[in-house]
Amino acid sequence: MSEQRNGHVRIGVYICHCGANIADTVDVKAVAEYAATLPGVVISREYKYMCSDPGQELIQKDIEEHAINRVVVAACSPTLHENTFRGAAERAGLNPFFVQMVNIREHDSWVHSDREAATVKAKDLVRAAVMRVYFHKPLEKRRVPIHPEVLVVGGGIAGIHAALTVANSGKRVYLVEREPTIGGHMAQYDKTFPTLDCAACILTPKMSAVRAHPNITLWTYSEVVSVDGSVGDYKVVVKRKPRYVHEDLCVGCLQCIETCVYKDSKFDDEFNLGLSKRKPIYIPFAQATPKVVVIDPDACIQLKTGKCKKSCMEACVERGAIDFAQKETYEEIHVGSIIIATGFQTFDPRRMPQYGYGKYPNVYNTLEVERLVNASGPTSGQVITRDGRVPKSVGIVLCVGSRDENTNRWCSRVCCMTSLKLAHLIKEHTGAEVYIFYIDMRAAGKGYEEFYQRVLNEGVHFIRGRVAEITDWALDPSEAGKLVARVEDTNTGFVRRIPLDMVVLAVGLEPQPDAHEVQRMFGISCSLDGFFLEKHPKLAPAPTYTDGIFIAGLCHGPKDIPDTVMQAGYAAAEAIALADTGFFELEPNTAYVVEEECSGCKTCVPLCPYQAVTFNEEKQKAFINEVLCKGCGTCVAACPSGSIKQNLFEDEEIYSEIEGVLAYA
Amino acid sequence: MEPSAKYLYYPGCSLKGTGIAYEESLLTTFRLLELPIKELPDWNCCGATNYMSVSETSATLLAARNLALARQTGSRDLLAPCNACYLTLRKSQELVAHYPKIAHEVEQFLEQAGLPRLDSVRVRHVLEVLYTDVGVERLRELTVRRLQGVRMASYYGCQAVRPYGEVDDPHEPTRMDQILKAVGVDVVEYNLKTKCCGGALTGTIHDVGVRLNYILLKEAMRQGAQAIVTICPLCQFNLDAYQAEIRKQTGEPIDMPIFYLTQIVGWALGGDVRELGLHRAISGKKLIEQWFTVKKEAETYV
Amino acid sequence: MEDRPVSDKLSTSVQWEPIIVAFFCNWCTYTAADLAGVARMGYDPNVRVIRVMCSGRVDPQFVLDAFAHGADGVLIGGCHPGDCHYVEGNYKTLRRYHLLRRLLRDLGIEEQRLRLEWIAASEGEKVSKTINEMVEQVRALGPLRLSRRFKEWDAELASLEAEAQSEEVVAHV
Amino acid sequence: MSDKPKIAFYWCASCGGCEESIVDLAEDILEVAQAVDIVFWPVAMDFKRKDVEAMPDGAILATLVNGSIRTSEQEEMAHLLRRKSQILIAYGSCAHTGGVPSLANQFTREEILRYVYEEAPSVVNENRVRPQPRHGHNGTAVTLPEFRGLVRSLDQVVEVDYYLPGCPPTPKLLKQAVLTLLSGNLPPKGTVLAPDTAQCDQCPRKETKPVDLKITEFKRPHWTQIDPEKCFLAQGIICMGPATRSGCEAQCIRGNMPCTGCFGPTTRVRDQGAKILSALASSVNAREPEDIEKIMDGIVDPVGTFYRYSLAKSLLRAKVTR
Repeated sequence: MSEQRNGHVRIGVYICHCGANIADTVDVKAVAEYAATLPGVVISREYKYMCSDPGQELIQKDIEEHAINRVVVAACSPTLHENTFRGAAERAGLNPFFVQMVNIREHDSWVHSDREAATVKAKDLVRAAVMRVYFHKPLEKRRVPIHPEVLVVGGGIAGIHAALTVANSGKRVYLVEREPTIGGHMAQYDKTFPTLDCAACILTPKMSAVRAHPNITLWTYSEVVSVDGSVGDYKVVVKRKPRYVHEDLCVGCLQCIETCVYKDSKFDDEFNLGLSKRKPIYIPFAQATPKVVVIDPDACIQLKTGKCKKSCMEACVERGAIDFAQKETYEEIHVGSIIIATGFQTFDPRRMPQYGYGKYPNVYNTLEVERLVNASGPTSGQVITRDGRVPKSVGIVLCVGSRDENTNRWCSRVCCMTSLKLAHLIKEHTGAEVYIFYIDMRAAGKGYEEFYQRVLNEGVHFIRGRVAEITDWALDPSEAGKLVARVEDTNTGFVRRIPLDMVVLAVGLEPQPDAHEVQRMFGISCSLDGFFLEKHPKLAPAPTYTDGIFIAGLCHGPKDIPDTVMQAGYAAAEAIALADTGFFELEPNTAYVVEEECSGCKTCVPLCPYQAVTFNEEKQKAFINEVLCKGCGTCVAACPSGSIKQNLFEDEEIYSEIEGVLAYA
Repeated sequence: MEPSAKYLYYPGCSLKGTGIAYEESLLTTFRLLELPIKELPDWNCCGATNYMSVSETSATLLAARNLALARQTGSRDLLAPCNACYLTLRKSQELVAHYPKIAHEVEQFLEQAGLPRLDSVRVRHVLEVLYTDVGVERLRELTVRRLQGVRMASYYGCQAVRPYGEVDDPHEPTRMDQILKAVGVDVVEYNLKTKCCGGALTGTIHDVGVRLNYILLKEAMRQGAQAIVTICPLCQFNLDAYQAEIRKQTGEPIDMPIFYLTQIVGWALGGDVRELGLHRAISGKKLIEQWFTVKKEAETYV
Repeated sequence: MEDRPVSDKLSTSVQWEPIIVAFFCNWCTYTAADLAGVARMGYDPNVRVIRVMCSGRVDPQFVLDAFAHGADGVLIGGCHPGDCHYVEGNYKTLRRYHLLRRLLRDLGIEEQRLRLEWIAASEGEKVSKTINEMVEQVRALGPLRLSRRFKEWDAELASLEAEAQSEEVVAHV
Repeated sequence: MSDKPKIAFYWCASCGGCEESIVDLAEDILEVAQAVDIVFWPVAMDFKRKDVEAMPDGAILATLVNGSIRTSEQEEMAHLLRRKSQILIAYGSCAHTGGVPSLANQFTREEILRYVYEEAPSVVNENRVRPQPRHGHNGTAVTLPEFRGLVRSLDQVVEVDYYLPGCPPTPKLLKQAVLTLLSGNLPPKGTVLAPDTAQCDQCPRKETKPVDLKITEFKRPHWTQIDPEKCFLAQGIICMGPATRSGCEAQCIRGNMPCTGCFGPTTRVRDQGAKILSALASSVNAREPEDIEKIMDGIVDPVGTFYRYSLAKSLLRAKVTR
C-alpha cells in the first residue's frame, strides 16, 4: 500500500453491533481494536446502530474533526445501507465514494454460530475493506433523465389499476395486453369474496375508464417483443397482432358475427373455458374493451383457405372495418419505467391424475365453475353438469396444485375464499349439499373469517383431509353413477367415501407459462417458485432489482383482488415518483478505456451487450460510451493489456481485497 | 457363476411355491427375449411382511445377505419379480443408506458372514426391465401372435409403485397397459390398479380379505375386462383362488383368469402353454382353454 | 504468520482450515448470500466473499492472485445462463472458467479448488449448500496455501547473498 | 583505465541469443564502444570474476544481465554484479520474466536431471552417472554450482533497476537504452524500456482484425496455410500480441508467425497468461459447456502457449505440485 498514491490517507473504521444481530456473534470490540492497528486507520469505533442518526453523525463528526478521508463501515449488506453511509459522508463534505461497506451481518453473524470464527472472518473482511479504500477515488454520481411515459404490461385488474393511477397523475401510459380485451382473470369471475359484489360490476367501469382516458394508449391483442435501454429510457417494441378488424372503424354492432357463414358457434370459447362455443369472428365477452370483434385465423375459412363468401364483410360494408389483409405491425416506444402485471395461470389438474380432471366430465376447476354460476356465463347461471344434471351433491377439493411437494409448495392464498364463495353460490343456485375438503381454512383478510362463519352456518360440510382420489368406481349401489371422493377425515379419523354429482377442484395459481421469457426480456429475476422477484420482500414488494421496472399483481405471487390493487397502486406511485423526480442517480461504476494505454486490439468491442464499446477508427483505439455502459466489468476482465478500468471496481481495489482477506494465509 | 448373466434372478419364496407359474413364465419370456438370466445361488427369505413389521433391522439383515450375495457374483441387476421382495430389498437399501445405526449393524453382520460390503446392486422389477431395457416398441416387433379381441385389466398391487416410483408412476401407472397393448391385448380402463388385493388377510381375517378381492374382480368386470394381468404372486394367488367362494357368497358369475404379465408377454412371443405355467390356473379355465389351447390352430400370426 | 482457526467445529484447535475466496455477482449470487443470511441458513465460516457487479468482471488474474496469496479454493458465483443482469456476462465467465480450469490442471491445482456455480437471487439455500460442499471438498484435498509454499521454495536463496559476500572477502585476503 | 563509464555484460541461464543481439548493433557497436568501457563480458572478452570482485562497489555504471537464474553460481554472479553496479538491467525475456527456461518450472529438479542424464533418447549412460556438486580428484575437490529447484527471473533474486524485454531485445531498443543511460536522464526505477501498449498497436495486420471477432476454432500454425495479410486471431491462430508489450516492431508477425509473447505483459498486467486466456476465452463463440470444451481442445498446451516466456513471473510461478 502506498500512501503517496492517494495523498495522505486517513481511514475511519466503524463496526456496527446492529443491536444484538452482529454483536451476539461477532466480538465487535475485538474487531474495532484490530482495525485500529491496520495501516492508515486513524479512528476505529464500534457502535450500537451505525445506521441510526447518532451513528451517522459519528462518521460525520470524525470527518469534520479528525479529517477522516476514507470510511469503512462494517455492518449489514451494502444493498441495504450503502447509500445511508455514503449520504453521511457526503453531508460532511467527503466524496461519498470514499465509503466502503463490509457485510458482517448477512455474510457473517447471521450465518455462523461460532463466535471466534465469526470474529476472525469479520476482521478479515474489515482488513480487506481498509486495504481497498486506499485506492478509492472521488467519483461523480451519474444522473440519467427519466422519460415521463410509463409502460404497463398486462391488462388485468393490476394493469388496469396501475395504468389509471399513472394516467390520472398526468403521465402518458401505454397499456399492452396480449388478449383481444383487457379485464384479465377478474372479468371471468362471477362474484367477489367476501362481499359478493359482482366482479363485472366493479371491473367494467374501470375498463371503460381505461378506454376513455386521454392519457392512456391501449394496445390489446399486442405483445412486448423486445426491451432495450435502462431506467429512464427503455426502448420497447410492441407487436400488434392482426385482429383483421380495424379497431378505429369497428363500432361493436356485432352484425358481422350474426352473418358469419358459420350458422352455429362451433369453436371453443376461451373466455368460458370451452364451456360454450363461439364463431371464427367473435367478441370475447359482452363488456370486452375495446368493444371490437376479432377474427380467429385458425378458424376463419377466408383466412385459412381464401375461399369464403365473406358475409361478415358484406355486413360491415358501410364501415369497412373488416380487413383480411391486415398484417402484424410493430410499435416502438420510449418509456421511463415499466410496470409488469402479467398475471398468472391456474394449475392444470391433469397433473394430478388421481382427481380425474379431463377423465370424468363432471370434474371441474374453480375457474370453470365461476363461469357456470355467472348469469352471463355459458349456462346463464344455471349450475348444470356436463351430462346435463343439476347436481345434488358437490364436493370442492382444496389445495389442488398448492401446498404439495409433488406439484407446487406454496399456498395459493385465494382458493379457500374462492371455494367458500363458490360453495355459497352453488348452494344458492342448486340447493345441493356442498362438501369442502380442506387441509386448513385460511380466511385471513378483512371480512374473510366472518364470511367463513356465514358459509359454515349455511350448512356446507367441511371435511378436513386431503382427498386421496376421485373415482367413478362404486363400492355400493348408493355410489353408482356418481363420482366418489375418497378422503381421510382427519377430524374423525376415518377414511370416508363421499358420493358426489360434481367435483370442483380448487386449482392453485402458478406463474404464466412464459414467465421465464418475460423475466429475461425485462431483465428481472424470478423467485424459486417462478413468480417475479421483488426487490425486498417487506419494504419494496413492487420494485425489482432492475431500476425502473416494477411488478404488480399475481405475476409476483398469489394474492387476492384487494392486495393486487394495492400493489398496483404502489407500483404506479413508484413510477410517478420516478417520473416527477425527472432523473435517476446511477452508480458511477462504469468502465473506461485509458486511451494512451489501449493498443486497439478490439477484444473488448464485441463483448459488450449494450454496444457501449466501439472502435474509433481514426484514433485506432477502443472507446466506451459512459452513457451506454451499465458497469458489468466484463470488458475490463477481458482487456489483455489492462487498459480498461472500472470505477469502484478497479483492479487494484479488487487485488487489495483479495490480499486483505488472505493476509493470514 | 459366470458374470455374463446380466440379470440375477431372486425368486423369493412365492415363485418357488404358489407363484411357480410366475417363475416359469418369467424364465420363458427371458429366454425368448434372449436376456441372460441366472438364479442367485443360496438366496434366503427377502425379509418381507412379518420381519419388516416386527424388526426393520432383522429384516434388513436378511435382505442385506441377498444383496451381498448378489454383489459377490459381479452382476449389477438383481431381478426381484415378486412385489414384496422388490419393495423389501429396495427399502433395505434405503434404510442402510439413511440410517447409520442400521448400516453399522449390517456392516458388522456382513463382515462376520464373510460377505462383501453392500455396493451398488440395482434391485429391479420385471415390469421395469420389460419397459426400460426391452422397450414397448421392441416387444411389439417381437410379438408373433396376438390375443385379438381379448380385454384385460392391468393390476399392479399395492407395493410395486411405492414409494420409489421406478416401476411406474405411483399416481397413474400405465406401463403395463402399454406393454399389453403392444403385444396385442385390448386393455380396459381400470381405476383400482394399485388397490389392496387382500394380501395376507385372506389367510387371517378371511372375510375382509375376500371382500377386498371381490371389489377388484367386480370393478374389472364392470369395466368389461375378461381377465386381470398382475405382476405380483400374492395378488395373483388371491385373485385366482377365491373366485368360487365369491361366486357362492354373492351369486355373481365371476370366473376370470388372473395372469402374470410374463405369461401374456411370453405367449405373444411364442411361448408354449405349459412352459408359461398357463395350465396352473384355478379360475377362468374355460377362457384359458379357449384362448390358448383350443384355438391353437387359429392363432393369429403377425 | 500464525495459523488461526476459522471453523465452527475446530475453533479451539490450531488445525488447518481451508480458506475459500468467493467472487459473487451483485445481482444474483451476492443477493442470494444476503438471503441466506436473512433466512439464517448457516454455512461454514471458511469463505470470504468479494462482491463484483457481474461474474464477467472476474479476471482470471484474480483467481490466480487469490491462490497465490494463500486461498485454498476459489468460488465464482453468477446468475444462471440466460438470467445475467448484464445479458451475457456469465457466458464469458463460463468460457474463461473452462480454459482456466485446464490451465490450473496443468499447473497442478486440483479441479475442485476452482468452482463456478450459478446461483439465482432466490437461491439462498444453494449458497449455503455450495459453500459447505466446497469447504468439504477442499478440506479433503488439504492445504494449497501457495503463499507459504513460495516461501519454502525461496528458502534456498535465503543466505546466499551474505555467503557470496563473505566468500569474496575470503578470496581477497 | 579511462574515465569513460563502465559497462558490463553477463549471461545466466540463456541461449546466447541475447549476446548475439548485442553484436547485432552492427556498426553502432563501435559508437557504444567509444562511449563506454566494457569491463566485463565473458562471452567476448577475457575478464575474470576476480577482476569484478576487485572493483569497488558501484564501480560499474550499468550491467546488462541476460538469462534466468537456475544455479547457485548464477545467483552469486547476480549478487556480485548487483553490488558492483549502479544500475542493473535485466536484459531479454529470461532475465525479465523467466523466459523459455522457466517453463522447466513445470517439473521437479529430479525429473529434469533424470530426463537429461538418463532418459533423453540421445543419452547413453548405463551407470546412471550424474554430475555431483562436489567431486574429489587427486586430492583436490572440484565443485559444480548447485542446481536450484526453480528457475527465477533476475528480479526474483536481486533488485533490478530496468528491464529490456524481448527474446532477444531489438538492437534499436538496446541502443536507445544505452543512450538513455549515458544521458543521465534516467526513467523511474523498475521501468521496462519499451512502449507500454500492447503489440496490436504496432501490428501491420491490425486493420484486418474484425471488431466482432468470434473464435470458433483454435488452429496451430502448422495445421494451416497462414494468410500473410490477415490478423492471426481472425484466422483462429493464437497470437499473444494483444497481451504482449510492443516495441519489437512486430518482427515475428512480419515473418508470418504469430506473436508468442516474449516482450512480456504491460505494466498494468500481473499475469500475462491469465490475461490472454481471459481475452481469448471471452471471444470464443460457444455457450454450452460441451461446445466450449470442444473449442478449447484446440489449445493443446495452455501453459506453454500462454506462459512461453513468463512462467517464472506468473502469479503461480510454477507447477505448484511439483
